Formats: sequence, structure tokens, C-alpha cells
Amino acid sequence: MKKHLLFLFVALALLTVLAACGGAATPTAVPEPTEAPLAEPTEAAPVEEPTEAAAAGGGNYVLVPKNLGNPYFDTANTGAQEAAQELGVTVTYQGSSVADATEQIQLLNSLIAQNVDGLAISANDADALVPTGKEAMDAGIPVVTWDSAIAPDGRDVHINQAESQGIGAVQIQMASDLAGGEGQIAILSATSTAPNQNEWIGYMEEELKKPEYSGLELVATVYGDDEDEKSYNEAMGLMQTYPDLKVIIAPTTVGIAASARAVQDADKVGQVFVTGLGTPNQMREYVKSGAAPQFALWNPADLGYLAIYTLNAIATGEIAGEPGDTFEAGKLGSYTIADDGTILLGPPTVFSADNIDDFDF
Amino acid sequence: MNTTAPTNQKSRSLFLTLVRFRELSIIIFILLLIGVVALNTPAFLTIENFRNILLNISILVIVALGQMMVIITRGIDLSVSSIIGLVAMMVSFTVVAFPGVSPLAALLLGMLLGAILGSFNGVIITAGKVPPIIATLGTLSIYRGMVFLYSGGTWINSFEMPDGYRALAKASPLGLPNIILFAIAIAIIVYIFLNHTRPGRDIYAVGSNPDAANVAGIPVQRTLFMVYVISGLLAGLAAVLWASRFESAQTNTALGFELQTVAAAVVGGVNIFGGSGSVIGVVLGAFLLGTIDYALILMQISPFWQLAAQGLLILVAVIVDSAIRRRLQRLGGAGEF
Amino acid sequence: MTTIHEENNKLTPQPKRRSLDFFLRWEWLLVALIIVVILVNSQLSPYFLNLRNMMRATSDYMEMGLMMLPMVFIIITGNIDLSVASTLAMCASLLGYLHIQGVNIWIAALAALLLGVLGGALNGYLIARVKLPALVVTLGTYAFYRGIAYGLLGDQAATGYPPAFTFLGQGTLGAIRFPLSAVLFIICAIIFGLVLHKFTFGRYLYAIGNSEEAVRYSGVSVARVKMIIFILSGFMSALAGVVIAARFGSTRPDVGTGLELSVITATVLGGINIFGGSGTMIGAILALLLIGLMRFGMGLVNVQGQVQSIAIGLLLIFSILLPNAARQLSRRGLQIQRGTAVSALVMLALGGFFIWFFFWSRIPVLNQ
Amino acid sequence: MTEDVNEQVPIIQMRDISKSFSGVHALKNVRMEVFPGEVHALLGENGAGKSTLIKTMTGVYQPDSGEILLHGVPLRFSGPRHAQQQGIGAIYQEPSLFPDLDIAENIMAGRQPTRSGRVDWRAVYREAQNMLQQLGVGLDPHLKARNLSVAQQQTVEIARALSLNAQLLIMDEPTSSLTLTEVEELFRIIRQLRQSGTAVIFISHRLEELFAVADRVTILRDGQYVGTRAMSGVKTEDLIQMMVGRQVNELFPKQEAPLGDTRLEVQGLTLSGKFADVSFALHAGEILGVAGLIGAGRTDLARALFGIQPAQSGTIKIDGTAVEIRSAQQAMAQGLGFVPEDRQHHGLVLPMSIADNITLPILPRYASAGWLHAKKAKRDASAAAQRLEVKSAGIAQKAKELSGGNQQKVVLAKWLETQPRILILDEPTRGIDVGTKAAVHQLMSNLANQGVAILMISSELPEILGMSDRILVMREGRITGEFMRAEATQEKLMAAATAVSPDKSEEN
Repeated sequence: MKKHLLFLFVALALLTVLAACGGAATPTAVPEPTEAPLAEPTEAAPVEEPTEAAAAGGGNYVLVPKNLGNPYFDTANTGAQEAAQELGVTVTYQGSSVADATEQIQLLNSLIAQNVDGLAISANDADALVPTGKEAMDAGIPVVTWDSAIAPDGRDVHINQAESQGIGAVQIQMASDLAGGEGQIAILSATSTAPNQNEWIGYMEEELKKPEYSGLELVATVYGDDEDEKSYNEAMGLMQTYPDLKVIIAPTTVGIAASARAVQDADKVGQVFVTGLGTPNQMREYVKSGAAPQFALWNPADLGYLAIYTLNAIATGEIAGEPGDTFEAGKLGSYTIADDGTILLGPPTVFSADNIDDFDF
Repeated sequence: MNTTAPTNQKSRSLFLTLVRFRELSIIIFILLLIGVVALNTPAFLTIENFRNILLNISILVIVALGQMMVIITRGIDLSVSSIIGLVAMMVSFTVVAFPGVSPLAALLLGMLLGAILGSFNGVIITAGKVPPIIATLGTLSIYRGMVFLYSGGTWINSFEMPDGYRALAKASPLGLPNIILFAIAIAIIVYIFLNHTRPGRDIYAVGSNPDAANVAGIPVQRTLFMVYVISGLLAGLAAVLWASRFESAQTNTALGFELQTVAAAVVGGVNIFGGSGSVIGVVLGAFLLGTIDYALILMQISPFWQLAAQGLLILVAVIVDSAIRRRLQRLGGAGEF
Repeated sequence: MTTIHEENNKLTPQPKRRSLDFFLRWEWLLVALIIVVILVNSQLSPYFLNLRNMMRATSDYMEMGLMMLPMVFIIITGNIDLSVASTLAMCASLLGYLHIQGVNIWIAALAALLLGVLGGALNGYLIARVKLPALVVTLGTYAFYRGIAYGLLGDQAATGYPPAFTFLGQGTLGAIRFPLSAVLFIICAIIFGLVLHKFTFGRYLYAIGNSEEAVRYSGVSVARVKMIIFILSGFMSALAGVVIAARFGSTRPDVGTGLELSVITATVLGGINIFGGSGTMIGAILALLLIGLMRFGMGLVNVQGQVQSIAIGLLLIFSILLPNAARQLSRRGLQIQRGTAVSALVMLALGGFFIWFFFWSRIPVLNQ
Repeated sequence: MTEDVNEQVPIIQMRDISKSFSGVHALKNVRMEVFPGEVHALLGENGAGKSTLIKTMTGVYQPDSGEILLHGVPLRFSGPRHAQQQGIGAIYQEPSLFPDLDIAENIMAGRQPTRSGRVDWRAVYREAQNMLQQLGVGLDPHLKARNLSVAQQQTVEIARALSLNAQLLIMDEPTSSLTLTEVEELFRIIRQLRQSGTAVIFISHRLEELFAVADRVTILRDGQYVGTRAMSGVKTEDLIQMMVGRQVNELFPKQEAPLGDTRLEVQGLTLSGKFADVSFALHAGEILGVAGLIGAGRTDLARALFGIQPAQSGTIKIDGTAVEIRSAQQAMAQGLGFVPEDRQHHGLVLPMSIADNITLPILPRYASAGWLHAKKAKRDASAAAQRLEVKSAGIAQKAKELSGGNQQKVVLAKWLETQPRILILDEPTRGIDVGTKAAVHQLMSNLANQGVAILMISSELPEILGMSDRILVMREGRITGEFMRAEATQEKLMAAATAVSPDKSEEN
């Protein structure tokens, strides 16, 4: 019994060393955390005042999506990297595999621990991330949210891709065109607590109260959790439960593609239409097949681009991040922080068969 | 139906006949459920719905059959969901990288990779003497971690997949979608293997009385190793069908699916202590779970109560199952009935 | 739980020479591993030995720790409880649901704890009185309790808990910001440790784990003991649910998914024999610390969450595989029959092919 | 009965077989020969070494010394499977079959005939059917083994051994839980086996069974070979004399104890299938011996009195007042103690230390608000162990590392600490060395003197006669005799224990 415990101890020690450095060598496209030329790592006494970001570039920002692998967020990352080149800063793209608040918090905790210079977050849960957001800001790390906000006291600024009310209105308007002004419509959303989703659904419901949409009847709201399979099943479920459903509105890129595929598989193209927010590459096939004749979106690349510029503006002290501050965002021109602490990217663009081919994201 | 039993014994009480055909009690359970649902929403009783239920449970049947074989030998395989996730990602990457690869080749590759992952379980459990629940709990998180390590987090989306691969699951050249045909074929093959081949019968013997199996010259260690390889192989096959049906391979594909396969087996009458379980039982168990999920959506009961219904069903099945077995013991024990 | 009694799996060596054996116990191995992890990680990332960072990371593991304490009791008696994470979600969701209905938060918390006790009691009744296998019962309640959580909150998220309540989960003490939830965990750990090692109840647990029949023949009510440990498990899961609700400041029904597997991993890694009968509370706590430090360290070098669980999975398997291999080696020496040599080669070949294919087949897509 | 039995070469010869377990001699220079087509009985009291001898024949144990010859060729068995391949089949008391498989598969498990890779089910059922036909049994091969009665399961095991073309079939206590008709059925099968040249070793306590079916009998006593007789030339008394043979020279330290008031009174206690309307009284200071054969229901009676397996009907009175005993706690509360037959599984928690075992039933005594005063408990435990002279490497040593005798002393110490007013002992001295036996007997006698009421179940007649003030004899779950100490003799007890009572009715 004795000697085998020594044998075990040596083997396991090896194992941990392997796992630990194995981890460091994982080929995730993350450059080695540059030895921040800022104040050397705080040993014992935690330095309270915000670390002065060295003016000479080298700022180490992190773009945190809801979950990795999602084409929408990948496109936002390309925009963010473009902004990084222009500003001469480094932007790492890190996220959890599941669109889940717990894992996002653990990731953010370790990023705060690494004393990064700025965080651009698309939040999985507006309230659960407030304590983490506060913690980052206390540690002198500016927090900018984009696409999906953290509640105000957990962030500096929120970049709204398009004014929520506008997004809600355009989707109902598209649904009405497709349904010919009357019939049953349903909403397939992402996760049940995604702040942006609930905001848009709220405005959609308001829009529906307008007289011109009196013929439309919202029969159900279901949740696909930004997972392809779940969204697909929920869409199939909707079509079975409501045989004479006319339109499915999916204000999420994952949901809209899955619904379009579900419509095709249930061979109800032409009978049930799909609209909402989707990326051209993803929806090109369904626009051509007629399952999703038109949908709207904004360019997520611009969203990523603007998020990094805003973050850099705050980090370098160019702006304080208070309402009323204005700053230049490279190719997108100047932006001013509205009094509710948000910045508006711009109106959504509507894609349809005729203009889908001039976009590639 | 395995070995029918022409009972020339004295006439037995209804209880005993019910017990002999455990599958009978599941069928009654299903009919009751369909009856209730049909009353509530008559639209339920259509071929269309029946086809959809079959579509939903095909993958569950394939993997639950592998899980059954493992449970019969008194083991359990919690790693099947991660094997599905890993094989789905690897095969999808391969198919996207080499569009020339035929869907059939993709299926074979999936089965090979699944079998290898299953064989790792086999080695750890038989040679390493690690209890099955701990071994497969370990490989559950190891294989799931490897999915992310492999893909670096990127997904394979439907527009990147070659058409043949996407059509594999849903195309219905023979009337029914392929995926249902695969499930039926696997069920038949497993039925023949378990009931008509020596290694198949050895699985039951090892699960029923391992010591007696040893004395009878049955290769117990080899049989145990074999069931984990088969479980992995079937999970590999299911992985390719999964990627094809949902036209995507994500890092969290099939997360948490393993407990569904155990539920289908337990509800299907597979004895958790090993030794007994039938292909028909597992198919019916999966069908019962599938009908529950489908009925809840149909009856507009909020989908949120679906999981609760499934959990309650497993509990009820287990309680009824043990009550039957205990009554059997008491009857058996007292000699003649 | 497979109830075949595996003698050779007991890890605590026979007390031949008191002094040397004291240092060859499993717990010292965990201490050694912890030291290794600290040394390695402090080289890898300058932010590892930062007390503030460590404290912040600790609060991520306190719910797991609270649920691990009763799990040690349950596994020592040779049983298992797969429903702990679902109980946590069910009780947190009840708390959220009542909060939304305007019920005072502290009453809602009490209700949540009571629901946990009820959940544990159902498990206990089916396992102790109806004598069903623990694995299957808790598999059923795993789905049933998670289902109730979804039924209670559905797609809403309960938010806006009063600050006095969220302080329980987010509050910290002193300059080093020691998390309040860690204080709660330490107190509970001391209580559970004492009960296990210093109270009569603890001795009954070890006795039942080693030979349930002999305990029944000694006039001890085995059913009552089992009932108590499952109720304890329900209560602690509910307490963890309250803490996680406070820590997040919001509750959703999918909270804590998969946590039960981490709790079982930590317990078994702590040297608690899965077939019952041996293991110490200190071992389990050290295992929790080891896992926490490993995950924290790997996080600092940007190892993604799922990839971290590879290391934890390997540690779990090898912590049982290596003692078995060593024992077989010492008992049977190195004479390997021809048959095993051949099959070992085949396995190596298959493994080699898999690893090659694993790294080769991913290159084309990643380079796109 | 084949006449020229000596010319033929014996199927199996055991020459000077010895085997001992941690110092205790189970077998010493035992000889036995069995010829083809012969039914050879093996007779001896419990613990005489019968099952050890059988286990050496079936390769479960390796003999320490001596030789086993098969068809005249010396052989060492590597394990049960090796013995089986050499044509030696064994049927134990509890048949070990595959409960989930049907009869045909149980017979053909591991070697089902196959046709082009697939199991040839017709051949399997044909082979099984003709095996059963050979034994003249009309069982349906499709029945699941789990649903069969013990007798039917035994028949399947015999069929299985035959299909492995066993030349020697060993039956260890096959008739212990069979009804009369089932015993007759078994004898018919055994006679049929003899016709076909298969040798049978038949072990049973019931002498009338040996006369009915056996050709010769070998008698063992205390692990030693006593003799072999042809059944035709021997009388029951001779067999009993050879079995119990030794003069009752062992000094049993039983002094006369003053008979106190009735402490335990049992009226019409019944548990279907186990025992029926058992009634007796037990007085303070009295040792009541309960004799009988395996399967007489004595252990079930003890388990019922102690609440492990409560009886279905009948009353139990302690000190005159009727009590309800549904669990071991209630039994202990009424002052009952129980030293169980199975030391290893029911008496002790083997991996735990001596101290922990001794204090297990009385832990509440050392607890204040749950807190365990371990030191005090350890002190009392070592005192208790000292009193019983338990030889060990210290109180912290694990119970599983002790010899059989010392383990029994720990169990006794454990129950003495509970200061029982009524102590039940089931086979208290089985399988332990002679020295410890005497110490246990001395202890029992002292306890009786101190007024404890003792119920002692034992299969060793000398122990029963030497220790009991009064003796009950049980058979088939009923009390079939009561003798005072003075009038009791081994022969009377054995006769009461073995005579098949005329009013044998269908049991269940």
C-alpha cells in the first residue's frame, strides 16, 4: 500500500503540471497575456485608484460575446479587430461555450483578476452581471456593454445596435407585409432572460396595439436559448400547435435560421413565413427559397467596431463615459452618449432577395 | 419479442402474465396517455404527429439501446452525450474540409471514432477496475472538454455543410425519413445480436450472475469491454445523424442527453441491478418519453412542465417496477404458487 | 448505486506503524497536489498569488462546497444523490417566485429551505423505507425537481432582491474582501466534520457503509440514519440555492446545471470510497480547494471552462485507477500474459490513430 | 448396488487430505473413494469438515497436504472451472443459476450450439429438453429460473452438470428445504443417474434418506475420517454412535443455577414457510438449548424473537407482560441480546476496529447531545475485550484481522456490554478453536448464574447436552421434543431431530 501512494503522488503531480501548462498552450486564438507594462502585478496591497492606461497604446481589451461559435458574434469580432488595428490596441475574443450567466461571470472574474484594461460585454443576464460589472469598475476597468446590456449600475456605457423601439416596429411591419395584414404570428426568442430580446418583444407588443396591425394576433412566445436544436424544435412545435400560423418572428440570428429550416422541413414554405433579425450569409438560402423573403439587421461588425472605440475612449480618458460626452469612432464618425447612458449605432437595414447579395457577413 | 413462453404450467394469475410481458404494462401506459391527449386535443391522432414523435425519438432509441446493454451488465455509461458532441464535431469538420466524403463514409467514420472513445471507457473499467459510474463520469467531462479543445469554440453551421451530409438524416427516399429507418435497422440488429448470438447471450449471463458466468467459462472481462465499445459505436452513429438532422455541430451539442438515455432504459423495464432488459422495452420506453414531450407541446401545457413530467414518470416507473419484482420474490420464494 | 462490496477499493492503509502511516494517508497527497498547483500557477500567471483575486474566485465554489458536505455522508454509506443541483434550482426558483409575488425575502428564503427538506425527505423515503436504489431514485428527482424549477419561473427571471439579502451572497469582510458565503461554508464544514468524526452519528455512517446488515443486527435504525442524511442533503442544497440567488442577484430555473457531477467528483477525489465505508471530511474539503485552485489557475491563463474539465476528469479517473494499478502490480508482479500484451498493443494503435485524427482533421477548417 | 465395486477404478480418491484455516484444523488425513455408478453418502455433525472436503473436491480450496486422484491419476485443480471440465459437478444448498435466463439457457450457458454464427435455439431447447427427459422431469425449458422453486432449480443444476457430462455429482444438503414429494422426486433422479454410471456424493443429516438412496457412507467427526460402511449392513444407532462417537469427556463447566421466574414466554409463534406455532418458556438463570438440523427454522425463530424478521402471529411475553418486537431496537429495549450465526456479515463490521465494534450497539451511552466521548468508549471497550481475553495487536486492530475465535469473543463482548436480561446465541462455538470454545461455555455458565436467561441454538449435540438445563428439538419449523438435562441423550435428540413424523403434510 505504501509505495503505491508515492507512485501515485509523482504521477498526479506530473498530470497537474501537464494540464496547467497544457492549458496555456491551447490553440485558442488568444495571444499570450502581454506582460502588462502597467503597474507590475499588485502583490499584496491592492492598488485602489484606477490604473492609468499607458497613453502609448498597448491597451489590452477583451470582447466578451454571449457564447462562442455564434456567427453573429464572430462577425462583431471582425469589426472589433478592425478597430483594434486602427487604435493600435490588442482585443482578445473570449467567451463561454454556453449562453449562460454563471460561466460568463466566472470568465469575467478571471479577466478582472488579470487586470485587463477594458471589457466589452454582451450580457447573458442584465441583473446577474451587475455585481461583476461593479467589481470591474471598482478595479478601474471600464465596462462597455453592446448588443445586450447589463443594468445601468453595472456598466459605464451601453451601445444599442438600433433604437429598440425601431427594431420592434420594423419587425412587426415586415411580419404584417408577409401575413397580408392579418393572421396568427408567433415569436421565437433567444434565452428567456436576454435583456435585448425582452425589450424588443415589449416594443413589438406595443406596436401590435396600433390599428393597422389589428388583424395580427400574437399567439405565442417561445424560447430557443440561442441553441440551434432547441430553436428548431420550438419552431416545429409552433407549426404543429398552430396549424394556421402565418409568420414566425425570430429576433435572433440563431432562431431565424433554425425557424426557416423548420419551415422548409415541414414543407410549409409559402404558407408560413419567417422574419426577424438574421445575417445575410446565414439567410441567403432561405431568402432564395422563399421561406424568409425579408428580414432586418444591422451590421454586427460595425457594432463590434463602435464598442472598441467607445471602450478605448473611456480607457484613455478621452471621455468620462457620462451622458453628453462625444467622441470620434473612426470610420463611423462621431457619437454622443444619450442621457440614458446609451449610444445608438443607427437604424436597422432590411434585407430581401434584391439586396442580399451585396452583403457578406 | 424474445422467447415467447407457452405456459403449460397451471394457469397463472393475471399478475404473473402481466409481469412476464413487462412490455405489456408500458404499452398500456402509452395507450392510456394517448387516450387522455386525444380527448384533450383530437388533432393529436394523425399519422403526421406519429411520424414526428418517431423522428424525435430515433436518436434516443439508438443511444438508449447501447445504454441498455451496459446497464444489463450492472454498469452505466454517462459519457454517451459527450461522445455524441465530440464525434458530431469531428465528423462535421471532416465533411466540411473534404466535401467529397460520402455521407455513408461519414457514418462509418462516426462509428469508428465512437467505438474508440467507448473502448477507452472499456479499458478504464475492465483493466483499470474503476467503477463504471466514476469512469464514465470522468470521460463525460474529458470528452466534452475535448470538443472545445478540438473546435476552438467555433460551430459548424448548416450553410457550411455539404448538401448530401445535411440530407442524410431527413431525406425520405423510402417514404420515412432516413433517421427513423436507421433507428429501426439498429433496433433489429441489436435484437438479433442480443437474442441470437453467443456474445449477446453472454451479456445477459454476466449481468444476471457474474460468478456463475465465470465458472461457466464465459469471458466476463471481454464481455464487459465489448458493451462499452458498442455503446460508444452507437453514440458515434447517433452523433452523425444528430449533426445531420439539426444541421449544426456546436460545443454543447447533446449536453445532458445521457440521463435521458438512462431514463428511456429504466422506463423501458431494464433492471438497474442488471441481468434483464429487452429491445422492445427500450423502444417503448423512448416512445413513451417522446409521446409525453409531444403531448405537452400539443396541449399547450407550458413546455416548462415537460421536464417535471419526465422526472415523475421515471420515479413512477421505478416504484412500479420494484413493487412487481418484490411481489415476484415473495411469490417465487414460497415455492409453488 | 452498484452495491457490490469491493474490498480492494478501501484506500486507508492498515494502521501498522502509526507515525509513518499518518503521512501516507490520501489527504497528504491532496496537500502535496495543492502545493504543486500553487507553485506551477504562480509561475504561469502573475495574478495567481493575488489575494483579492483568489477571494473573488472562492465565492464561485461555495455553493458546490455546501452541497458537498452532505454528499460526503451519503457516499460514505454507499449511496449517491444525483438530485442536489436540481434541488438547488427548485429552491432558488421558489425563492424567486415568492419574491415576484411580493413575499418578504426572508420568509421566501425559509420557504425555500423547507422545500429543500421536503425534497430530501422524498428521496429519503423512497431509498430508506421503500428500499429503492439511490441512483435510480435521485435520477428521477434530478429531472422532477429541475422540472418544478422551470414550472415555477418558466421564462421569467426573478430579480431585484433587496441589498440586505444579496449581501449574503456578494458581501465580503475585511480588507482582503473574504466572501461571506465562505464564512458560511467554513462554519458548516466544521459542523459536518465534527458530526462525522466526533459524533455517534458519524460512526453509524461508517458502519453502514462497511456492512449495513451488521449495523441492523446491532439494534441501530439504518432507515432513520438514511432518512436524515438525505434530508440534510436537501436542506444544504436549498441553502446553496439561497446563497446562489443572493450572489447573482437574480434567479433563473437553469441555475446550477451540471453542478451535481462536480460535487460528486470533488467528493470522490477527496478519497471518499464510492462503495462506502471510508473517507474523511478534510479530504473532501482539500479536494474542493484543489479543484478550485486548478480552475482558477487555468482561468488566468485563458484556458476555457470546458477545457478545464478535462484536467478535472483525468484527476478523478487517475485518483482511482493508479492505486488499483499499483495494487495489481504489487500483487501480480509484471508477468503479463500474451493475451493482454496483444490487446494493449491494439488499444495503443487505436488511441494513436484517434489522437492523430483529432489534431489532423481540424486544421483545414480552422485555417479557413 | 453394483457388487464388484472394488475392481473398478474409483472416479475420485481423496488420500490423507488435510486443510486448516488460521490454525484451526478443518480436515486431518481424510480418505474417501467413490466408484462409478455409486451413491456415496457423506455424514457428520455440523463443523465435521464435510463442506471443506467438498470444496477441495470442486477446486474451491487447495488441500494443504494429501492427494486427489481422478480415475487413478493425481491432479491439482486450479479452480472451480477446471474441476467442472474434469467432470465434477456440484449442487449447493442455495442453487446458483442465472435468475433472469430461462431453464434451457441456464443449462447451455456459455456453450449454446451455433449455426453459421447465430445461436441455434432449436438445438438449445432440444438439448435442454432431452436433459430434462433423461432425468424424467416435465419442466418447460422456457420458464425463467427466477420463477422456479428450490427443488426445480436443483433439477436444472443437475441437468446442467449432466450436459457438461459430469461423471461425479456432489449434492450438499440438497433436501434441506424440500417437501417430502420433492425429496422422493430427487431420489428417483439420483437412482436414474446411478443407472447411467454417474457417481453421486450425497450429503444429508436425515439418516432415513441415506438408507433410502445411498450405497455406502463415509463418516467424518471433528475433521477426521471415522470410517466407511455399506448402507445395507449398518443400523441407525451405529451411524449416530460413529457421528457423535467421542465419550462426552469434554468437561462442560455448567454448574447448576437456581431457576428464576419466567423471563420469556412465547405462545404459538408462526412465520409461514419458516416456523409454525412455536411455544416455550425461558426462565432467569436457565440455559435452554435448541437442537435440530439445518433448515429446521431455528435461526428464523431467533431472528423473529430479536425483531429482525418479525413473526406473523403468536405472542411474546417478557416478565409476564406481552410485548411487540418489530425491530432490533425494540428487542434491545426489552433487554434482548443476539449473537448471530453469521459472525462475518451479521455479528461484526469487519473493516472497523475492535473498539468500534464493541461499542456500536451502546453508542448513545457515550454521547452527550450527540458528542461521542471516544476515549471513554475506548476504555470500556478494551476492558470488555480484556474480560473476554481477546488476543489482538491492540483495541484499534481491525476485526477482519482476527481469528474466528477472537472474532466471536468480540461479538460476545459487544453483547455483554448491553447487559442483556435475555441472550440468544446462534451456533456460538461453530468453527472456533477448542480453547475459545471452553472459554465461551464458561462465560455462558457465569451469565446464567448471574440470572441471565439464555437461549442457545446449536447443532453440536455434546454442546447441547453439556450446557443446557432444558433442551427443545425442532424439525421442519416445529418443536418435536423437549427433554430435561438429566434425561437427554445424543441418541434421543438425534432421533427427535431426524425421525420423519407420520403426519407429514404438504408444507405450504
